[in-house]
Amino acid sequence: MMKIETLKKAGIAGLAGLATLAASAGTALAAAPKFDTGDTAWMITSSALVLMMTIPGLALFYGGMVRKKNVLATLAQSFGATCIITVLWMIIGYSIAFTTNPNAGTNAWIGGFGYLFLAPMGLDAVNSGLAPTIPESVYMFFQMTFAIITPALIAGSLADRMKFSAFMWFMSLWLLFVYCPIAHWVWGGGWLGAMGALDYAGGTVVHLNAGTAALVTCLVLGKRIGLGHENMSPHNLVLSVIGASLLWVGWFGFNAGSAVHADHNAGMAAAATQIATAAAALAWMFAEWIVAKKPSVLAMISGAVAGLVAITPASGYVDPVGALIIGIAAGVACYISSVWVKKAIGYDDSLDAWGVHGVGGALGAMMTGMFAKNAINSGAKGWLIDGNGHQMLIQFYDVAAVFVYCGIMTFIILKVIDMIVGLRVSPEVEVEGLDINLHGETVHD
Amino acid sequence: MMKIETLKKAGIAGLAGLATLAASAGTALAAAPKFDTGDTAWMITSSALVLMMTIPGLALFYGGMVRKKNVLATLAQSFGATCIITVLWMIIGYSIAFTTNPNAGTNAWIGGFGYLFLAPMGLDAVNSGLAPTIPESVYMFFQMTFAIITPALIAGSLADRMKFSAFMWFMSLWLLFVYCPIAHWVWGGGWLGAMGALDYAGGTVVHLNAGTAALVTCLVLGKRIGLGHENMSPHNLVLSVIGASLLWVGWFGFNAGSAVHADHNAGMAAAATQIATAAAALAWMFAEWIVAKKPSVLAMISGAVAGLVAITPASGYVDPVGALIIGIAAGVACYISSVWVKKAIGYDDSLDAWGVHGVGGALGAMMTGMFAKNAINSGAKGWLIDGNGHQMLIQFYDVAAVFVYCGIMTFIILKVIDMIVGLRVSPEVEVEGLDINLHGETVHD
Amino acid sequence: MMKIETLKKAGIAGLAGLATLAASAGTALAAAPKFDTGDTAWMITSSALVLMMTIPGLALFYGGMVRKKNVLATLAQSFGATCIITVLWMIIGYSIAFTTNPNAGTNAWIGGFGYLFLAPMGLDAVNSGLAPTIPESVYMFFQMTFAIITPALIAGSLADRMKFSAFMWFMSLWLLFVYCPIAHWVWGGGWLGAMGALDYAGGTVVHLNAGTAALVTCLVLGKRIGLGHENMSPHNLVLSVIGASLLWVGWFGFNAGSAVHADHNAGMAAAATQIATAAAALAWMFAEWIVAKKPSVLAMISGAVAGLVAITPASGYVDPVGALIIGIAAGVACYISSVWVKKAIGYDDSLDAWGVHGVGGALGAMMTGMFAKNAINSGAKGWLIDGNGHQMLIQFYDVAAVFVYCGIMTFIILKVIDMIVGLRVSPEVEVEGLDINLHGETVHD
Amino acid sequence: MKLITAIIKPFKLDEVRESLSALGVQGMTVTEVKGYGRQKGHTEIYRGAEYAVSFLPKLKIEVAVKSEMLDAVIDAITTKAKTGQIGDGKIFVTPLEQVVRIRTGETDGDAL
Amino acid sequence: MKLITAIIKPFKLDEVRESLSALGVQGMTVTEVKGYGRQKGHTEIYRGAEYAVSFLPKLKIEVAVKSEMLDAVIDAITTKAKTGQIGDGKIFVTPLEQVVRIRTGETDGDAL
Amino acid sequence: MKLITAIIKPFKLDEVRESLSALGVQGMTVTEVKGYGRQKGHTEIYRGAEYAVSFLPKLKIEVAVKSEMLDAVIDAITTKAKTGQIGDGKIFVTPLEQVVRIRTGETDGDAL
Ligand SMILES: Nc1ncnc2c1ncn2[C@@H]1O[C@H](COP(=O)(O)OP(=O)(O)O)[C@@H](O)[C@H]1O
Ligand SMILES: Nc1ncnc2c1ncn2[C@@H]1O[C@H](COP(=O)(O)OP(=O)(O)O)[C@@H](O)[C@H]1O
Ligand SMILES: Nc1ncnc2c1ncn2[C@@H]1O[C@H](COP(=O)(O)OP(=O)(O)O)[C@@H](O)[C@H]1O
Repeated sequence: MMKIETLKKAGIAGLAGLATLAASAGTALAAAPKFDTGDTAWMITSSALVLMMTIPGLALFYGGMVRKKNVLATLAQSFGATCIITVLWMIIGYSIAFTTNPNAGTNAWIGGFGYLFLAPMGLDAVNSGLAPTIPESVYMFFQMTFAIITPALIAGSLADRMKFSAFMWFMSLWLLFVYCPIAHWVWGGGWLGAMGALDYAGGTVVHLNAGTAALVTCLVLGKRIGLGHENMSPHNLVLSVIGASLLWVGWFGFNAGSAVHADHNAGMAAAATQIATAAAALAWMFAEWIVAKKPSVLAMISGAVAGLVAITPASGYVDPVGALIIGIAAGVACYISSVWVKKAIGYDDSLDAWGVHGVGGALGAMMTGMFAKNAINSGAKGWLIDGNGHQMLIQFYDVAAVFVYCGIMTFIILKVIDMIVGLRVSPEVEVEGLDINLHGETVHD
Repeated sequence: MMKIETLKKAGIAGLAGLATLAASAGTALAAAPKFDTGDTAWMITSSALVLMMTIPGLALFYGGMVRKKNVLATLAQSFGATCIITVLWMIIGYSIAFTTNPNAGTNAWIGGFGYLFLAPMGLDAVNSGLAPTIPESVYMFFQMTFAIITPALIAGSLADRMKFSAFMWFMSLWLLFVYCPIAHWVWGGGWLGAMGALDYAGGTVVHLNAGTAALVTCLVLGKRIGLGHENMSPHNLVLSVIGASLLWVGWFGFNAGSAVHADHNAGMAAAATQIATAAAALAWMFAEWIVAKKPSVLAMISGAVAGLVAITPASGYVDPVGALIIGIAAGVACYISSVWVKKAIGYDDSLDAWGVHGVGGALGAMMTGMFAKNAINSGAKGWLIDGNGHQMLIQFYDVAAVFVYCGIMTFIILKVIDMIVGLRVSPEVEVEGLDINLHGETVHD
Repeated sequence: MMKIETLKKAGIAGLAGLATLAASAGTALAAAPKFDTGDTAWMITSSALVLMMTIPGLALFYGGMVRKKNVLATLAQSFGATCIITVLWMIIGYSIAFTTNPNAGTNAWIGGFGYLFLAPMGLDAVNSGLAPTIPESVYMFFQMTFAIITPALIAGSLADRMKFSAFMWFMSLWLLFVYCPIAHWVWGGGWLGAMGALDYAGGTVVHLNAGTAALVTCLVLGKRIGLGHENMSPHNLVLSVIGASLLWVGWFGFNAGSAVHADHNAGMAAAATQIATAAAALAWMFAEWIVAKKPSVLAMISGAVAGLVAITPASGYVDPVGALIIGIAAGVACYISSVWVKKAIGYDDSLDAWGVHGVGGALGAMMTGMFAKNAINSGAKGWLIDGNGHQMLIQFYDVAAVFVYCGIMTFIILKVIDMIVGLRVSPEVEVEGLDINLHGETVHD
Repeated sequence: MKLITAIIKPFKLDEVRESLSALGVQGMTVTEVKGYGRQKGHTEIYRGAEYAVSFLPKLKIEVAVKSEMLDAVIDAITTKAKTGQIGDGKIFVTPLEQVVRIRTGETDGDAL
Repeated sequence: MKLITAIIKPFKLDEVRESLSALGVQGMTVTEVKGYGRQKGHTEIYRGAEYAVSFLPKLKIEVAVKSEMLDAVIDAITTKAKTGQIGDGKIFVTPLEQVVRIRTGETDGDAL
Repeated sequence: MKLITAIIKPFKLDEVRESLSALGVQGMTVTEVKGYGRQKGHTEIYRGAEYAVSFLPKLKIEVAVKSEMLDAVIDAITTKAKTGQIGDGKIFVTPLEQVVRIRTGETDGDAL
């Protein structure tokens, strides 16, 4: 996000920056702020792209990987999360995550409560700190799409066995008690951002966060019945390939959109994203080709997603070569975590939400500290290129804070839901399939 | 659309408005108008998004709901409609819908004939009344995508039983004799717009219009063979979920694009669209969960579409809270019409084109009158917030005019086609499936 | 591309042009070039759209047409090509295709080597000759998406029988030795562009080029086992319709994006693209309806792609009527080549990559010469409207040069790969299916 | 006991099932099959070329019955599955030596 | 020789197959079928209306065995496929007059 | 009459069908099945782990014939379906007591 950047800029530079923006967007003195049409066009487009990542992108990526009897239930999770989170974000989420709390001390931890139901958000409203050149309606919507996909990603580890009612509760509580605070800490004016943590588009806020929650969830839920002897390979990778492709395409709204301007930062972020993703897909594919003797389609698309995840925090800070290295590292690391570590430890992270998003997000956050380049983003100074080793420590704090807070809160939330509605479906339902039992529908063929 | 707005503005304000636009788009005096690159970028993007709503969006939404033997024929309807309408729009549609008829009296009813084959549309042409800051080529294309999806929506009620040849005739005649006139009445400078009807993106012009035609069509065609005892539940909801998701994503081009600028109106329309859609999806889902004891995937996606439909006329006029209320109302109303009313009355609106688009469009048009807010759109004054009760009457005229004109014309068109080529396939063909019989193709598995 | 245009403009006009652009983008004197946010927004969007054409667009278009046992392998080809080409483009492709070679003579044939690993591409870098108003990072990415889809198109003729390892080698070598040079010749400052060849978005560079390679490849590979007596009709046209639709939608990034500005040229290109595509789809559909008595879905989508291909070189140069004529011609010509000529000559162009892209690309290039209109694009003078018959000769040289060079190089590359890794899978593997044998995966049902 | 195997046109299934239930037949097993016979298949179009699909979708119904019910069941199937058009299908009767109900281990008559 | 045809619940396949291999049965043929019987089917929801799906997914296992193995095999299937709930399925035994192994032309006992 | 049931490799269907038609066999019923036997199955890769798929796709052909045609048909199938590799499949012959053509009610010989 722009934030860090602006934060770090010396006052004058900062003003200058805003001035230029204002200038290029018309007179800044008009009663109503004059927005930049190019930035606005790009940010509405980005919001639509990020929404597309969840529905149908993520829905298909996950839906193709489960067994056929659970495909509709898996789609229902992404779609249902999209709906419930949209409404909660409008009611309170945006307010506590992206508005400033009147009490400066409190603001380090949580935003204000003045934006409930977006009541104050008029036609000309602008979030001057975070998105000075576009209407706040657009920025609120853009951030909403991030708030939607983050919890939805968790579904990868609980696939095939969670109640739909419990899932909807989980999405709601997790959004309010985990995502909103953390988003505020890093992007909304909270303590991690102030500390200088670099997270361009959500390596820790989105991916490590969702990945950690996924890990906790699969541990709490336990393994799927039949794991090990039953064939649980993806029932239809065609769906997963469509999903991965739409995630890739939509991710430009995610990373380049995080520039909050249609400018050179957005362009560089887009280039870095493309390069890292392709490199990671090849890395995972070749790793499997060498080990398992065949380059599976699942390896390619999993690698691509791993690359997208790892470049997310770095996208606006690194140059093409940095992106290439991060991509290769992500492909190999996530391959190892999803294939070897999981088997070794033996938790049932069904679709590797932790293996890809958790590991990839943490790796990306640390490598952002390594490869961030001041020449690419004046708001950042990295270790290897700019010699700012201290950034590594900040990045580590960021990773640790998200991992610990998310882990504990997720555990508590799940236990509460388990007591009230119960988390897991009955064995009969699990064996027979969620589609017909939870939703009364099946895919005919 | 901007139109109403500009119409209503007092001369000065109006000029001022245009001035600002011109300003932000460079000198207005240059021989060739200088277009705003941000607005142009957004409107080309919007056009592509709206095209995506029909192919593959609507094609899949409908295709997944029919029985497997008819899935290709259903896709062929959306795809064929897209092609034939594109050509007819270029030949005459745009001219009679969106250009001004030299005779002011006639212009209240139909546009001019000077734009046949778009002959006068040069590189620098601009439709100064409706889209002052973008090339007319873009505006013509944007409106074309609306002209494509509206007739295509009708296919929902005639699924599984209409001849392809008859369908192509139907699309063509309906476009020219129903859609083009009505689009001109409301948006192109005709009498409904002049009267002050508020229809931001097509609650009456698009959805009520298509829904009414759908109702008439299923009544004329009669029920599908086997309705009632044969299982006609969707053969593959995975396709329908992809379709609904792409409709949702594309709809930002539809509603926010109707601002014809990348500005605060577009932003507010996008926010309202997202909120109403999610609210409606939840409303329908919970309604069914309560009644049928299970939250079906079909309920979620049908509700989402109902919300998109109902917010369409209101999107640029209401605030987030208004959008939330409209969404909830739409979800419940369309659930009742599609599930209970249909069963009670007993017409075979196969995929609920009337139940969702007709009912949702009419409801949205009326609720636009209720919740329109002058602070959100200077071109509108609604009942509840601005105390302009008279608007409700105007909205009602709009709804009634579209319902009556469309109903009668659709009936006549269908009867003519029935005489010439025949509307319905033979019982053998219907029982055995349209794919193999009409198109000589099947989905292998 | 803009290139020709700028080339041809007299110096002053050129400067004026740039001046205006600069102006509309803020002060041109600033140390760092001030980019146009609207143009930048549109070009990032266009790049994402073109990427979407390949994954999932092309992947599904092809994947639905093969037999079910090969669907995953077909998707793997598009996805794998995307990854390997992205990395190669970053390492060397962009440098040799779109940067200027210090040696003017050499530059006619190949670009420079100064951009390896995009090292010199800083935050504010700009390719002033080809994309003056956007960051070079964006232009590099936009061109990358073209470099990805072109080789990927070839997969249509080698479907069902090529080794994956050989395929990845083929994509890599073909990109470097065929695509990059030809792209430089026409767009990058090479001899064909200098000669005045008109190829707005890639009729010869992309489609004739890929089509020619496809023809050579299927001749070298030989026919599929069982061709003629075994049913090789598409296993799932639903996938192909999704693919064709996304190709259509994405193609606006391809053609309108080739304006490299969000301006009237982009708008006119978008309009022309839409019109030609629909006309071609109808032409092919009616041709088949007349001959085979049924309008198949495959006919509609193949025709649409044929229209998209043929309008590609013409899109920025012709008016709507020209587009309509080109579309009709393309639909009929590609129908004849794919259905009759192929059968007559008897090569096994599995999915008609030559029949559609080769024939359509060449036809489009020649018809661009016929219908190019100076009033639409100041950089072009065509035969029929502007009376510049000489353009036809230039277009012919362009077609001939690409056909001959690509044909010979492709043949050599294939022979080399055949010697080293072997091109074709064993008969057992081909009969049993590529999915399980090459990738160890199948679609369960 | 006898095992009756009938090949019928798919859309006739419901009628047949109902008439068998009426006879007191408590169960049956249905399989999707492809049939080849006198009935001409369809022609698929592909790139303008026609391809004859000689196998048509049919349903195979297997019903195990006590010998005394044989004729009644054959009769019910024939009347319900008949359309009079070519392709209505066949009924095959094979001897059934033993039947076991897995759940209870009951055999023969009791297992049906 | 006998042809044993068993209708079982799908998720029981692996267990049954293993126990048959244990008995030395070298092969079997499995078909996805839909079963109708005492076990109640599911209800699909469609537009809020419930639709009863009376046919349930089952697997049909066909095993050709030498007569002397008959009881052992029936026994193995019954024990492995049993859940005790309605719908466990049936076993049918029909006489088998001849068997040929296509690859070798071997017949009867040697062909199994 | 006899009911001949052959399990063959899928891509052999056309050849077999043609040779049977040549013999004057007027119809047959084909089912997609999964076969388990000596032929080793494939291994699917999933997250780098290999999973053995022991069931292979086969086709089951059922042909009802007059007893006198039995040998000719068995012969035709064996020759056409043979590749010599493990997994070519089997032919099973069971007695057929009765045949009815649904369309006409014809029985036995006339029904074939
Ligand atoms: N000799 C046979 N053996 C097995 N199945 C057969 C045989 N003859 C026909 N059938 C099955 O019966 C179906 C209908 O037979 P067909 O000859 O098409 O019409 P009809 O039943 O009216 O004679 C075929 O599709 C096939 O499935
Ligand atoms: N008479 C029959 N003929 C053929 N198959 C039968 C018959 N009765 C039952 N089946 C098969 O056995 C399955 C289980 O039978 P069902 O009556 O549901 O439970 P149970 O096996 O416990 O009696 C059915 O789904 C059906 O496939
Ligand atoms: N005892 C059996 N009962 C039923 N089907 C069998 C039996 N043995 C083999 N089959 C079927 O025959 C197919 C081929 O058998 P297999 O042992 O693999 O090779 P081969 O036919 O060369 O001996 C198997 O896939 C299975 O479908």
